[in-house]
Amino acid sequence: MNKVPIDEILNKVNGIKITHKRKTRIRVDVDADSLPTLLELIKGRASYIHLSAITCVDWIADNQFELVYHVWSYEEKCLISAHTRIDRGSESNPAKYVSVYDLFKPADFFERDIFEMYGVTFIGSPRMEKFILTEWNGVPPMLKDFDAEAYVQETFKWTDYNPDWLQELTDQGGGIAVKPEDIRTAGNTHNMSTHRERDKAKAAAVKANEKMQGWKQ
Amino acid sequence: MRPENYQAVKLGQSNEYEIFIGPNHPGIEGNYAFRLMLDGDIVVSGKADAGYLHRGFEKLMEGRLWIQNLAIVPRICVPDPAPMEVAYSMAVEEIMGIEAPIRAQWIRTMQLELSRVAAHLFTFGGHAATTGMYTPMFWGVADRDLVLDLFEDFTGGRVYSIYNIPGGVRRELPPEFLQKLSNLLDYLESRQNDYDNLLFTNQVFVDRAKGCGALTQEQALELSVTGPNLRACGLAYDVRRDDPYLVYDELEFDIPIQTAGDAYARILVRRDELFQSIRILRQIIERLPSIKGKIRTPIPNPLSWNVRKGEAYARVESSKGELAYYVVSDGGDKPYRVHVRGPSSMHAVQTLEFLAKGARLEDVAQIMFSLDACPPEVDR
Amino acid sequence: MKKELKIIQKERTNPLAHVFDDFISFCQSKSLFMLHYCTGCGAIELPPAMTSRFDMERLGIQPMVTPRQADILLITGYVSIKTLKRVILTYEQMQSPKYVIGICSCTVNGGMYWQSYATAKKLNEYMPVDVYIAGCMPRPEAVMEGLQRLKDNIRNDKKEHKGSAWKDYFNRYDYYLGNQQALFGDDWQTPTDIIAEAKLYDLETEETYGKHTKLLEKHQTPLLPQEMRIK
Amino acid sequence: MNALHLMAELIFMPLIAFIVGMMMVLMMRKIAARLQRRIGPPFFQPLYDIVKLYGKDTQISHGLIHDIGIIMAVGGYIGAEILLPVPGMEGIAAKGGVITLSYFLMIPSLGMALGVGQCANPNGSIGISRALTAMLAYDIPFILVVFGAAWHYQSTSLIGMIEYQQMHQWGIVEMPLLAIAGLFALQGMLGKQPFEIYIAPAEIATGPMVEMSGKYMGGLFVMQTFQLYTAGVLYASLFLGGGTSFLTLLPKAFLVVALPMSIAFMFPRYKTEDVIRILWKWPVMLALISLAFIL
Amino acid sequence: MTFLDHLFIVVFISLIAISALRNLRIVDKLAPVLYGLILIMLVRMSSVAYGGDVYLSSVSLDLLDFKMHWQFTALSWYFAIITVVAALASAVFMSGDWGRQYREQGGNYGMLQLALIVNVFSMILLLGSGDLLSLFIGWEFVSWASFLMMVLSPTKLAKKSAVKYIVYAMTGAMALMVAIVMIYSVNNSLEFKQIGEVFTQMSTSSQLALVLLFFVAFAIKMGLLPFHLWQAIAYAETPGPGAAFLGAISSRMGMFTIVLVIVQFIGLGGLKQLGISFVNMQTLLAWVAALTTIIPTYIALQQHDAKRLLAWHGVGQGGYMLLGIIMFDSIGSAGGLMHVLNHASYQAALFMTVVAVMYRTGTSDLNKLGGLVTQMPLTFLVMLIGIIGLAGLPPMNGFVSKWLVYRSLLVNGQPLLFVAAVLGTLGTILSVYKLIHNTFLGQLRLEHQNVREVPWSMLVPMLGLSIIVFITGFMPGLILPWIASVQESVGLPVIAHHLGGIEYAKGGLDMIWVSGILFYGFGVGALIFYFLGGKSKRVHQYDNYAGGHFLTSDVRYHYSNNFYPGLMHLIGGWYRGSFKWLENSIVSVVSFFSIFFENIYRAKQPVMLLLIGVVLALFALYRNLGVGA
Repeated sequence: MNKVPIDEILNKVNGIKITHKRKTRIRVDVDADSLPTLLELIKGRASYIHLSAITCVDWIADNQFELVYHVWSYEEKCLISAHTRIDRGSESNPAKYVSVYDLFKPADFFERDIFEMYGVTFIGSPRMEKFILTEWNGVPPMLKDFDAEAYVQETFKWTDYNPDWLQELTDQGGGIAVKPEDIRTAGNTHNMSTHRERDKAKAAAVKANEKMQGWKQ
Repeated sequence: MRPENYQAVKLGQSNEYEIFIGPNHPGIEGNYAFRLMLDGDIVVSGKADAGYLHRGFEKLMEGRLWIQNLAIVPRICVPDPAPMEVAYSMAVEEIMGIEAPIRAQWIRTMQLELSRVAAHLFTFGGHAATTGMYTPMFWGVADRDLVLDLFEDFTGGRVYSIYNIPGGVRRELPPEFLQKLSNLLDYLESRQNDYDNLLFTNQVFVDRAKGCGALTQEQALELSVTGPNLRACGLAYDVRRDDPYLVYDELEFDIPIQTAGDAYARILVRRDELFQSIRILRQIIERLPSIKGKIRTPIPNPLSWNVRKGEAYARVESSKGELAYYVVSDGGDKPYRVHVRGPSSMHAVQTLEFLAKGARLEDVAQIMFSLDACPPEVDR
Repeated sequence: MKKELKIIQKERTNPLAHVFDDFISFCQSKSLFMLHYCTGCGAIELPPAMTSRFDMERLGIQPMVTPRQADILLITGYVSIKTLKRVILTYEQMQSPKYVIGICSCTVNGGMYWQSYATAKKLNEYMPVDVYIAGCMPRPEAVMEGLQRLKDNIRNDKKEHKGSAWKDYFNRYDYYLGNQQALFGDDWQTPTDIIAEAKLYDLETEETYGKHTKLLEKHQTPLLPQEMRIK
Repeated sequence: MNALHLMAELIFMPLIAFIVGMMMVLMMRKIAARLQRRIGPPFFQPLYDIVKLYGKDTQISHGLIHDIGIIMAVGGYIGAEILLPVPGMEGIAAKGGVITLSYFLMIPSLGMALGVGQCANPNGSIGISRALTAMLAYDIPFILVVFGAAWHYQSTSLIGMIEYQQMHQWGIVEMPLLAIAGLFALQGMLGKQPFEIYIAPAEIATGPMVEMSGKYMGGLFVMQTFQLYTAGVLYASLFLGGGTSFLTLLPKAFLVVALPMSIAFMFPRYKTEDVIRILWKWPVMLALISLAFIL
Repeated sequence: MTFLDHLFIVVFISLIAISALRNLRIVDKLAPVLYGLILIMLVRMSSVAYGGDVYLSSVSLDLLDFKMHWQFTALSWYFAIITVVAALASAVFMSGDWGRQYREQGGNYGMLQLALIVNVFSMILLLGSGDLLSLFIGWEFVSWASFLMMVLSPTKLAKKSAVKYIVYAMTGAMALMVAIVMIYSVNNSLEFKQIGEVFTQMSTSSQLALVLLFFVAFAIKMGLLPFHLWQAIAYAETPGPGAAFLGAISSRMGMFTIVLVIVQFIGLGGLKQLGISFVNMQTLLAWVAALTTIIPTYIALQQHDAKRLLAWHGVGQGGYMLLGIIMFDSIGSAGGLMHVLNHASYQAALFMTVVAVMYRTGTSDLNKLGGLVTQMPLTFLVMLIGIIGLAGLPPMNGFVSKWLVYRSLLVNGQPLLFVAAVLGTLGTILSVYKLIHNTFLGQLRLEHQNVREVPWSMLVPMLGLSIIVFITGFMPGLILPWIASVQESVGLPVIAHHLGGIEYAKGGLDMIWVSGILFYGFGVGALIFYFLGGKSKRVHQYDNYAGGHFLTSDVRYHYSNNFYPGLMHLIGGWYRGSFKWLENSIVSVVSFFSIFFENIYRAKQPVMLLLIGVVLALFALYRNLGVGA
């Protein structure tokens, strides 16, 4: 059988952008509309039968989800990562995309995973139901606007480590003078996105500590 | 759980009943559940129920520094943690555009193969225990402990080594280490006969395992089965050879295959792979002393390290199958997105459900263990 | 724990009764069945502790399959909320005296998953914990050491009341139930009937009841055992 | 037989069985430990386990039949021990015989089956269904063995059989094939691998024991001690000449129990139908050949 | 007027009274009283069961040149007392609430009462027969009486199986008649004792034919292999206590005649001389008996309808009776004979428990029940005692008779028969456990949460029967004198017995000791359980191990269907293969015949008329044949 170069097949898809990253990696960017066509083409014509993964990336700044389909060919020994972007949707109108379950059976797992982690509904996927998070009632947790740390601080009281002997030490002026949670509430650390802010907070803590030391002297 | 769950519901006329395998059940690997509808002892349908080990790894990683994440990645698969850190490091290196020094790559390869040996030794016992034979479990786990001792010796950690960092490995091998490794390999090879007699050629075990949970190659490909499970169906596919990473293209090793695709074929593939790993390790012992050089490419201060924008898909062959990390960076000091593609997420859900249908209750646990599924890879 | 345990001590006039009790607690410390339930990654260090190299059976510890048979519940690592419900059910299904061992740092305060939305942080808010074995993960030696500590506690239970943490669950059921309700919602109910059990075995105190148990009584579907009846 | 002797038998026969049985349990666990390169439990471990289980503070019951099942299981074995003659205590045993005894041995199974059934757990019910199927499997060779022995010794009384063997030769010498068939049946009767289908933790979570807690489980542990003792002594009486004193009887009984135990930890379990197939093939064939010689 | 005449009169008056009053409510009270009266009449004759003289009836009929007369031997008395007790229990059972419900559901209650008394009447007539002709008449009556009871059920299957039954019964009657004619043709006499004389005069082939004809006739009634296919379904479809009565005793009339004719007059010598090389008639019959214990038992194992399961066991247990009696020694025949009574007692009790469960839940499908023990504890107790008896475990009476049979097989050196018998017992244990598990144990269905124990009118006969099961097991010496008299009267070696069991040179049986040891064991077990362990707490069935899951009410957590899958993987193919093939072939033959009969019997009303008519027609037939001979 004559081997058709993969680029030739890929170029049949409208608006495709092909990047050869290295010998075994090809990145392609396509429109959301033509992605199923692309997958069908590379599966049917170029032996890309192994769906390695489907990844969803939440580009909140662009208000878009990026879906990445990693497909491998056992014969060509090459991995095509097909990137596409879909609208991020909103709470009332969640994002939708078409399922590739009829092409790749494992899509069932990945699409269900994306459904519960990001809230993207895949039309035609056999089991659009919760799987891992069956007992989770909040928003899909992987969304960038779900702040896990804030949720944790709210839900769990986990930092109250106050044994009596330590309390005595603190009362006598030893131990940790400024408690981390004081700084946390003051600096609202869990919203800090960079380490620099965190450093600032740390510096504040050190300063406070020094103050305490000074007071003691 | 909720009061309404206990209110009267009229049951249907069906004679099928339910059996819950897991999460608290010796027939399940780890904290995972498999819900069976049975008629007599024939499974009418099975439904995987995951999420008991869900920690939101991918979310956690988005909230931590690039270097911090190395501490949590191995925890995604407990019995075989080394491929996790290697894959993550490789992905980050690819985004960064750096490459680990050649000596570090050899050491990583050694770490991976040792981890594979440990994982396979662990699996034999688990598989045998599902058929009621506990002695291989005792032997296998004890022999695995010797491998863990070596891990402790050169990484400092028994189970979770956290040995890799993007750009290389954390520290140089201790003196005399290769000699110890060589001794261990001798010991493991000397145990081959015992294991063969006890387990692999044990007639009762062979009877139980043959024909149990058989997959054809087409079915396996359709379900994206990878790793030893795919090789047991007759397809000689191995990421180590077909998508080479580290120094595997310089090493000589065979890819053992079986054609039956059943539980017995799978455990035989693992057995052969164990000895291939020993073969690889012997080559490493031979060549590593001659490879001199650094073990780390310098990277910026990890606490204020902004990885440049980009994405990478790194694949390695773990003991369970194809493990992949998809890492996206937006140029910040934390990953923008990390997606873990655990091999077991394919094996423990769809493949297991597929194989369980029509199987006997006696075989369900064996099918699960023969697939060597690792539930945390599903849950993450 | 903020409060001292209140141990209900009955007057025993028979001098032999103490000998008998001591013998039973001696046997209890010598024979421990642990539940085969791998809740988290720490479970990977249990097989080495059980098998040939460290051999837990020489301490009289052996694995058991169902909660009914077991004495020790080993919480081996982080508990996700989904697991925590099962762990609580499993704990309630176990028969007293029962012991909980929190293995790994994650059971102490969430460990390295402190910022995870899916894992519970402090185990002793939901059930009384006898021994914590910190570490990530603790080595088999540490596990054995912890079990040895538990055995000592059980052995000295009559003198120092160390090994009776399980009574706390009945004595202060309202507290534990309250924490469970806070996490799982107000209409949380297990099929086990802890209050009836506390009544039957004289383990109730005034802290067994409270606003949380009231809430439970209000919404629950009562699951009373079916009694034999002739007419 | 005077009243004192009767009382002594009623009390001491089960007691001896219990103590010897505990030692057999210990031996079983030690053998397992040795094969698995371990040290194994301390000497009093079986006792600790049983006392601990009976000393549990709380335990659940699924209803009266659950309780009665355990009582029947333990009680049936206590009755069986009294019918099993041992040196110096064979007054009551003379009232029964080997057929009565083999029927007595079914009572504990039935009791356990009832108790487990009341637990309303399908794991337990599957376990019982498998246990009864296994009983069907091992009882055929067992009954052939009993038949052969009874025919050979011209007696259905175990006392008569022992007397015959003491006067002539041991049964194992005169009927080696039957003795081997008996060993097969014994392995099935003790429910050890490869015939361990009804416990099968990985499949049905220990089957019948699934809902047993505290004294219920303790009852099953006591039952296990009786089971091992009965198997050992019965086989020793049928084929190894019994014993004129405990010093000669007990080593034989321990040897008989040790043999299947050493095999057990080297094999997985068969599926149910394979158990029947195996037990109806080899031991039955051996027993029939042997019967052809005897009759 | 002898006592026997009194008995006949009382029975006949009962028949008239019940048939006259059958549609009035008074029959509820009257029927048990009448059966009680019959029982008293029988008890008056009990001296015959303790070695007394045979009771002869003063009535006799002259027919042609032949005098037809009736008599009651120990054998007759033994079967009669079983019959009457079973009838009494059934009558009490159906007299109260069960009957009311049966009427409400549109059943013809009067006909059921009538059918019962007709059955009793015809059986007493048969049991009292004094010669071959009265035997034949009684035989016909019994066949048609059973048919009368079977057709009462309105289901199509019941009708079909009843027709199937009557075809079999007619075949059997023909065989019997031919056999009688053969005897008559030799000696022109129909006295019983002629059989033995005639038999010795016959050629071997005629002997063989005679034995086979008799055996076929009796085997059909008893449901022995290969004529076992009609019985179970026909009995199972019979309404309520009717099934209990039929299952308990009706088919044992075959056993009675086998003892009466084959055992008594042809004897061991007669059977042994027939046959080639090592297969003689005795071996053949023994193997028929052994296969009868095995095959129906394993068919029962597959049933998922409780009544059908029990009915198949009824067929299977017949094998033990034959197996015992065919050994012709004192213990074996005692076991076989004793099993008739034992089987009747527990089988009636078991059928009644199933009917009681149906009364409350409306189904006897084992897959639709479960967990009823808390709701119906006394019914459970009766079933428990019944299944222990049926399985033949100590201390119930089934153990005694089976022990005797085993002992006999052992003494006679029959290892394969022994294994076959054990195989049957084990199959019985498996299947009765399934019965009790699926009905009373396991998870209670929510729709059965308000089920209550059945009323006393139903409980009393069940409990009474289970007391019989226990007492005769505990003290078999109460029954053994009757057995010994029977053995004496039919010329078998007589068993040496005492109150606790039997004495036998190489190991006897003393049930008082055995039960005593067992109860001692239970007592010690209970002491250990209640005093060494602490209190236990009752829990709800949802508080159960489910792998850590929460059991909820929408989960079916009860294992019932295909209860022995492991065994079925191995032997399931045989059911589909040989059994089904055999059954299908026989059924097709039967249905071929039944095309004719169905047309005749479609009209249900004049059943009694038909019965009489057919008997008369047979007489005519007989006369023609007789003249021809």
